[in-house]
Amino acid sequence: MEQPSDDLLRDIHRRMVRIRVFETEAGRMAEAGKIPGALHLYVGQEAVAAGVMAHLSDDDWITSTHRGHGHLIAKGGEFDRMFAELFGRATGYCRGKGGSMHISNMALGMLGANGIVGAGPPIAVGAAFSTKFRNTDRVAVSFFGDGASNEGSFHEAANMAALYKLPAIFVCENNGYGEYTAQANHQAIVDVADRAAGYGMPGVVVDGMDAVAVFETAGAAIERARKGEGPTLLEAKTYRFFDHVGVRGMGLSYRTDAELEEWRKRDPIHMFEARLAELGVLGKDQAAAVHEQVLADVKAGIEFAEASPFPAPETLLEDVYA
Amino acid sequence: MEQPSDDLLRDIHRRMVRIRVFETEAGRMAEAGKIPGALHLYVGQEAVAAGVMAHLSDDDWITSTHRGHGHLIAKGGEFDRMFAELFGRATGYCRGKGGSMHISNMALGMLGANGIVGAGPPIAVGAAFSTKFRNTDRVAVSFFGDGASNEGSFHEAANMAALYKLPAIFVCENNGYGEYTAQANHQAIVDVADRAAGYGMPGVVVDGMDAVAVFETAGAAIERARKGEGPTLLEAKTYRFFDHVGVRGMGLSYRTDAELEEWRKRDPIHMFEARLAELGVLGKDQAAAVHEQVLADVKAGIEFAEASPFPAPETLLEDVYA
Amino acid sequence: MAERETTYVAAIAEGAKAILAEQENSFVAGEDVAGAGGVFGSYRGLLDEFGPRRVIDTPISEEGIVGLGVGAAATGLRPVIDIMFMDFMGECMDEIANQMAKMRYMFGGAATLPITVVTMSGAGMNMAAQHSQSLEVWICHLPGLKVVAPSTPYDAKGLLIAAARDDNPVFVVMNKLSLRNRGPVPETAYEIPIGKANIVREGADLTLVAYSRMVAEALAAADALAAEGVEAEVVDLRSLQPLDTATVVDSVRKTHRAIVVHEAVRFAGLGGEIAAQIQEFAFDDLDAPVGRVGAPFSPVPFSSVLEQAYLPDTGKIVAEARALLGG
Amino acid sequence: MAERETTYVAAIAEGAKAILAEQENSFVAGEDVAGAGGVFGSYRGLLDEFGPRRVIDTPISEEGIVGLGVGAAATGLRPVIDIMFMDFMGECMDEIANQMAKMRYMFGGAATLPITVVTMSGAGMNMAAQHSQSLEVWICHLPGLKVVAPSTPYDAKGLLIAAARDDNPVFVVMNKLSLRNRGPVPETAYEIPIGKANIVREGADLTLVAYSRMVAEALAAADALAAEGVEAEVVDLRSLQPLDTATVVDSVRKTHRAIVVHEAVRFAGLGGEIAAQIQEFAFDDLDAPVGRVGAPFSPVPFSSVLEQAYLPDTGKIVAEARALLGG
Ligand SMILES: Cc1ncc(C[n+]2csc(CCOP(=O)(O)OP(=O)(O)O)c2C)c(N)n1
Ligand SMILES: Cc1ncc(C[n+]2csc(CCOP(=O)(O)OP(=O)(O)O)c2C)c(N)n1
Ligand SMILES: [Mg+2]
Ligand SMILES: [Mg+2]
Repeated sequence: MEQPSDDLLRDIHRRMVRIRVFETEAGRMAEAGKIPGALHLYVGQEAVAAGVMAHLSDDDWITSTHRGHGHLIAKGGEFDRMFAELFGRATGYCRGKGGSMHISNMALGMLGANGIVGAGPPIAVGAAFSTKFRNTDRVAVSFFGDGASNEGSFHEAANMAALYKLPAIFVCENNGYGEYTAQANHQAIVDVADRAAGYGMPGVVVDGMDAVAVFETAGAAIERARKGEGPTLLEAKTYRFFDHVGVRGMGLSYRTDAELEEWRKRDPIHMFEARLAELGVLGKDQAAAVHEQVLADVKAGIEFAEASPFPAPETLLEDVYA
Repeated sequence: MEQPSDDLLRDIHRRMVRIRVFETEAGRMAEAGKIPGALHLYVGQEAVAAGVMAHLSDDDWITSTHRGHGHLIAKGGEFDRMFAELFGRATGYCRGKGGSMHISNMALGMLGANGIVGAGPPIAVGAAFSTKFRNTDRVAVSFFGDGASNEGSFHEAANMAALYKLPAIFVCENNGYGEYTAQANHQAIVDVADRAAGYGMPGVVVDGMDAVAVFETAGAAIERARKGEGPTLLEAKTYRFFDHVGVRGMGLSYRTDAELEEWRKRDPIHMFEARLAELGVLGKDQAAAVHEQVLADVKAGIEFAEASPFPAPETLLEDVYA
Repeated sequence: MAERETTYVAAIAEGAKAILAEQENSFVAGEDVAGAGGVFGSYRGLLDEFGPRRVIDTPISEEGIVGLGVGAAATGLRPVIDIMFMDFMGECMDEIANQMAKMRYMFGGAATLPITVVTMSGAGMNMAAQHSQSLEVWICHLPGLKVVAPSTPYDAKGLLIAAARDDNPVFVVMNKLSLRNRGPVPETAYEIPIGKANIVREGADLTLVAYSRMVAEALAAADALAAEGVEAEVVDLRSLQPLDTATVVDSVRKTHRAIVVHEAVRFAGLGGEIAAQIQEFAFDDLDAPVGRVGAPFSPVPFSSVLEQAYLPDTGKIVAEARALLGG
Repeated sequence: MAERETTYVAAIAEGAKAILAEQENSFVAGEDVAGAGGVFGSYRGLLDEFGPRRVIDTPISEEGIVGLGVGAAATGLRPVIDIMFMDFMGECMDEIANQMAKMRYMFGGAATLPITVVTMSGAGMNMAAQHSQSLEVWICHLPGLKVVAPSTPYDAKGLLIAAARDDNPVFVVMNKLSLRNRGPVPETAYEIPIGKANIVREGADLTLVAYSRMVAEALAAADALAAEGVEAEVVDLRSLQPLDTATVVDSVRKTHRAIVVHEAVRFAGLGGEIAAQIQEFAFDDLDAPVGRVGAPFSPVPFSSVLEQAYLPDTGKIVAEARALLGG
C-alpha cells in the first residue's frame, strides 16, 4: 500500500486545516447573521475528507451530504466562491441558488452537497457507472452518515455497485448521531461496515480521527476500484465537534459534555500535527504558519463574498432548463 | 424446538395441496380467459407458505407479495371467495376491487397481496409494532422475494424491526429470479440471509422445498419473536414451476429446461408425501384422497365464483373512505 | 378576559398532546420527535409526559416510517406520523400513494386506516430547493387521502385533532414560516371540521381563495385593496381534500371575481383545480377570469433576493387583483 | 406506396434503437429491459444489437435506477431510464423531484442532465390500483422536468427520439393499452418537437383537449358529435410540460367551448391547469364553462365492470359535450 510521502502528509494537513478554519469562520458568520438558512459544519471530521480526497483528482467524482463544505474544500474548493455561495451572492459556486446544502463544483468533480439524506449514494453509482462506461480508471466516492445508512437509497446503491463491479467507494462517516439521535437509537448494529457483506463487497472500519489511517484504507479501496475490482464500504468512526446544525444548534442536551471532551482529546488535527512534528515533517511553527496562512485566505474569501453582489432578481428563472 | 405431530404434518400437507390445486386451476382459468389481469402463481413454493403458516393463528399478521394466493390459502383463505375475487365478482374478498394482486383478508390476519415489490416489509413492521404496543405475543411475518430484497423498503423495515426488537419475521422466498432476471444478475450475493447481520438480527437459510425444514426453522424464528427477542431473516431457497406471470408467461427463455427439471425433481409436495408415507403418517391413497377432496373444493369455489354477480357499478365510489 | 394566545408551533404540540391523552391507541413516530421534541419543537415535552412507548424516535427511513404507520393503523392503532419536511415525501410516496391511500379500497372496505401525517411545507427561510416545497397537489390528487393546511395556531391545533379523530389517512400540512406566529388557542381539545372552509374576511368585490401561510398574505392584500376602495372577501380553505367548493362558489357568486393564491408552484398546482371549479360552477357570475397567484416555474432558490422574488406575497396578490379589476 | 405501419410498442423499440444508434453515450437501463426486452417488449432486440454495455438489466431498485441515471447524466452520459409502470414512481420520487429536476438549478446551471425516462401509464387491463395510474401531474408540477405523452405509434417514436436529443430530463409517458395500436411510422429517426400540440381534427363548435390514449376517445367522441351536427376540434397536446397554451387557446377562441380530457383522476389533475389557462386567456371568447372529463375520485378498481365505469371514454366525453352545448 502507498505510504504517504512527506509532501503528501503536508498536503493532507493543509486540507484539514483549510476545512477547520473555513468551518469555524463560517460558524461565526452564521451566528453573526451573515449566513442565512441551515449550516451543517464539518469540524471534527476533517481527517475523513482529507484522507480520502488526497487520492482523487478533479476527474474523480464525489457525492456529498448536507454537511458538505469539508468535502468540497478537500476536493479543491476555493474559499471565495464558497463563502459567496453561503452568503447568497451571485459570485457563489451556484450563483446563490444552492447555498450550503447544495454547494458544488462540477469542474472539481464535486456533485454537490445534498439536502436529502441518502440521496448521494445512487448518484455516485451513476457517476461510477459513467467512468466505467467510458473505460477510464476514474472512481466515484460517496460520503454519507451513519444516519443515512438507514435510508433505502443507500441499500439500493450499494447493491447495484457491487453487482456491476463499479468503481465506487462508499464512505460512511459515522459520527455517532443522526441529528439528535444516537446510533444505538437508530440501528441495532455497531459497525455500519457490517452491511457490506450483504452486498458482496468488503467492509472496512477505520479510525476517522486518524488521517493517515483514513488515507491508507481509502487508498486500498480506491486502488481496488481503479483496477476494476469493485466497490468497498469504508466506515470512518468520527465525531462532530459542533452541533448538528450551526455551532451551538438548538441547545438540546443529547450528548454529554464528557463524551464531547473525550472525542476532543482525539482532535484529528491536533493528533496529526503531533505525529507530523514527531516525524519531523512539519514543526510546530510550520503548522502554525499553515493555520495563519489559511486564516488569511478565509478572511480574503469572506471579504470577496461580502463585496460580491446579490443575484439579480431576473436570474430567478435562469438555470431551470439547459 | 417443536417437532411437528402427525396431525400437524397432515395439516401442513393439506395446506400445500390446497395451494397447488388452487393455483393450477387458477392458471387454467386464466388461460381460458376467465381471470383477467396479471396472475402470479405460487406453484413450486408451497412448502414455504405451509411451513410458516402452520405456526400462526388468525391473530398473527402476514404481508404478502404479488404472488400472494399461496400465502392467503395457507393462512386459511376460502376458495370460493378467493376465486370470486380473481373473477372480479362482488362476492370476492375485496368485493372485486382488488383482484389477484390485492387479495386479502383482514379477519385472517392477511394484510394483502401487494402489487408493489417490497411494499410489504414496512407494513409488516407496523403490524409487529402494533402487537408489541398492545402487549400481545402475536407476530407479523413478511413474505418477499429475492428480487424484493433489493428494494430500499426492505432495508428500512429490517433495520427498524431489529432496532425496536419487534416480533417480525422476514421470510425471503428466494426462487432464483426477479421476473426474468436471475439472482446472479440482480445481486452479487448468493444468500440473502447474509444481509441479516447488517441489521443485527439472525439470518437463516432453509431448504424451501422441504416443508418440515421450513416448519422447524420458522418455528424457531417465530418463538424468538413471541418471546420478545426480536426479528429474524429467514431465507427459503425455492423455485417457481410456472412462469413469472400466468402459467406459460411471455414465452421468454430465461431459464433452461434442465434447471426446471432439476427443481421439479424436488417438488415439495412429492418429497413431502414420500416422507409422510415413509413415516406412516399419510399413505399414498390418503394423499390421493386429499388431492381429490381439495380438487372438489376448488371446483366448488370456481362454481361459486362463476355464479356470483359482478359488482354493481354504483359500488365504484364505495370503500374509498371510512 | 383576554383570549389565551400561543404560537403556531405550541398549538401543534398541544394538539399532539391532546391526541395522545384522549386516544390510548395513538402514538407519535418520526425522526427526532421524541428526544428532541421535533426539530421544529412540534412535539416538545411529549416524551416526558407519555414515555417512549407512545413517542418514538425513528431511523432516517421515511418509507419505513410511513409503512410502519400503515401497518400499525391497519392493525388497530392510531398513528401520528411525522415527516419532517414535506420535500421528503419523495422518499415515501409509494407507501403514501400505493399503500396508505389505496389499502381500504383495494381490500373492498375491509381495512381502516386512522393515520395522521404531519409535515412542514413552505419557503422563506433560505432552506433552498429541497427544504422549501409545497407539494400538496401530489397528495390532493390521491383518492383515499384527506389533506388539511392550517393557516393559524387555532387551526393548527383544531385540524390536527380533527385529523387524528378521523378514521381515514389525513395529511396535516403545517407551514414552517408560521411556526412563531401567535394567535388565540383554547386550552380544550377542540376540533375544526375537515372539509369546511372559513371566511376570514367578508367583502363584496372580489374573492381571494387561499390556504396555509398565504391566508395572511391574502388578508394583507385585502387591507391594501380596501385602501383603494375594493372590498375583498378572503376564504381560508383549511381543507384541501375534500375541498369546500360550495363556500368558495357562493362567495364568488356574490363578488363576481376570484383569485386563487397558493405558495406552491402555480403550474399544475391545486389552484388550477380550484380555478377550474369556480368557472365551472359560477361561470355566469364571473365578471373576469379567475386569477391565480402561485410560485413561478423554478425550484426554490437559496439567496434571499431570489427567494423573495420567488415567493407569492401581498404585492403580487394586489397586482393580480388590480389587473383583474382593471381588465 | 402504402405508408409503413407498426404498433405503438414496436415504435417505442424503434425509437430506442435509433437513440442507441445515433448517440454513443446513450444507454438503456431498467428492470428486465435487456434479457427480456422489456416486459411490454419496448426494448426487444436491443441487447442483441447493442450488447450489455448499452442495454442494462437492473435490480428491482427504482430509487437506485433513477439515481444511476442522474449520476450518469451529470457526468456526461445520456441515459434512457425505464420505470416499468408509472405507479412505481412512488419508489423514486426523491431522485426524480429533488435530484433530477433540481440539480441544474441548485448548481447555478453548472450541471446538465440529458436523461430520458420512459414509463407506462393507464388502466383498462384489469391491473388494479397499483398498476393502472396516470400520475403525470406529479411530474408536470416540477420545474426542471419536461413531460410528453404520445397518443400514436408515430408520436411514440418521434417524441422518444426528441426526448433523448433534449439536454434536459424528459419523461415520456407511454400508455399500456395503446401498445398494440397500429399506425404509420417512418423508418427514419424523426423527431416530434417537444412543446407543440397537434390539431388532429378541425372543427368549429367545440375544442376537445386531450393527450395519450384519450385522444382516440376524443376523436371517437368527435365522430359521434358530428353525427349530431356538432363539429369538434381535437387537440392532441403531445407535450404536457411545456404546455402549448397558444394552440389550445387559439382553438378555443375559434370554437368558444372546450372540454379537457384525461384518464388521470379529475381532481387536481392536469386538466385543472389547462381549464384554468383556457378561461384565463380566452375568457371573453367562452360561451360555456370549460368542461373536464377525468377519472372519478377512487383508486382504479380491478373488476372489469368497475374499471369500465371508472374509465373516461367516448360516451362520457359526448355526455359532457352535450351538457356544455345544451347549457
Ligand atoms: C430524506 C431526509 N430525511 C431527513 C432529513 C433531515 N436530516 C438532515 S441531516 C439529518 C441527520 C443525518 O444524519 P447522518 O446521516 O448521520 O449525518 P450527520 O448529520 O451525522 O453528518 C436528518 C435526519 C433530510 N435532510 N433528508
Ligand atoms: C416497485 C415495483 N417494481 C417492479 C415491479 C414489477 N415486478 C413485479 S414482480 C417482479 C419481480 C419480483 O421478484 P421477486 O421479489 O423475486 O418475487 P417473485 O416474482 O420471484 O416471486 C417485478 C420486478 C413491481 N410490481 N413493483
Ligand atoms: Mg451522523
Ligand atoms: Mg424471485
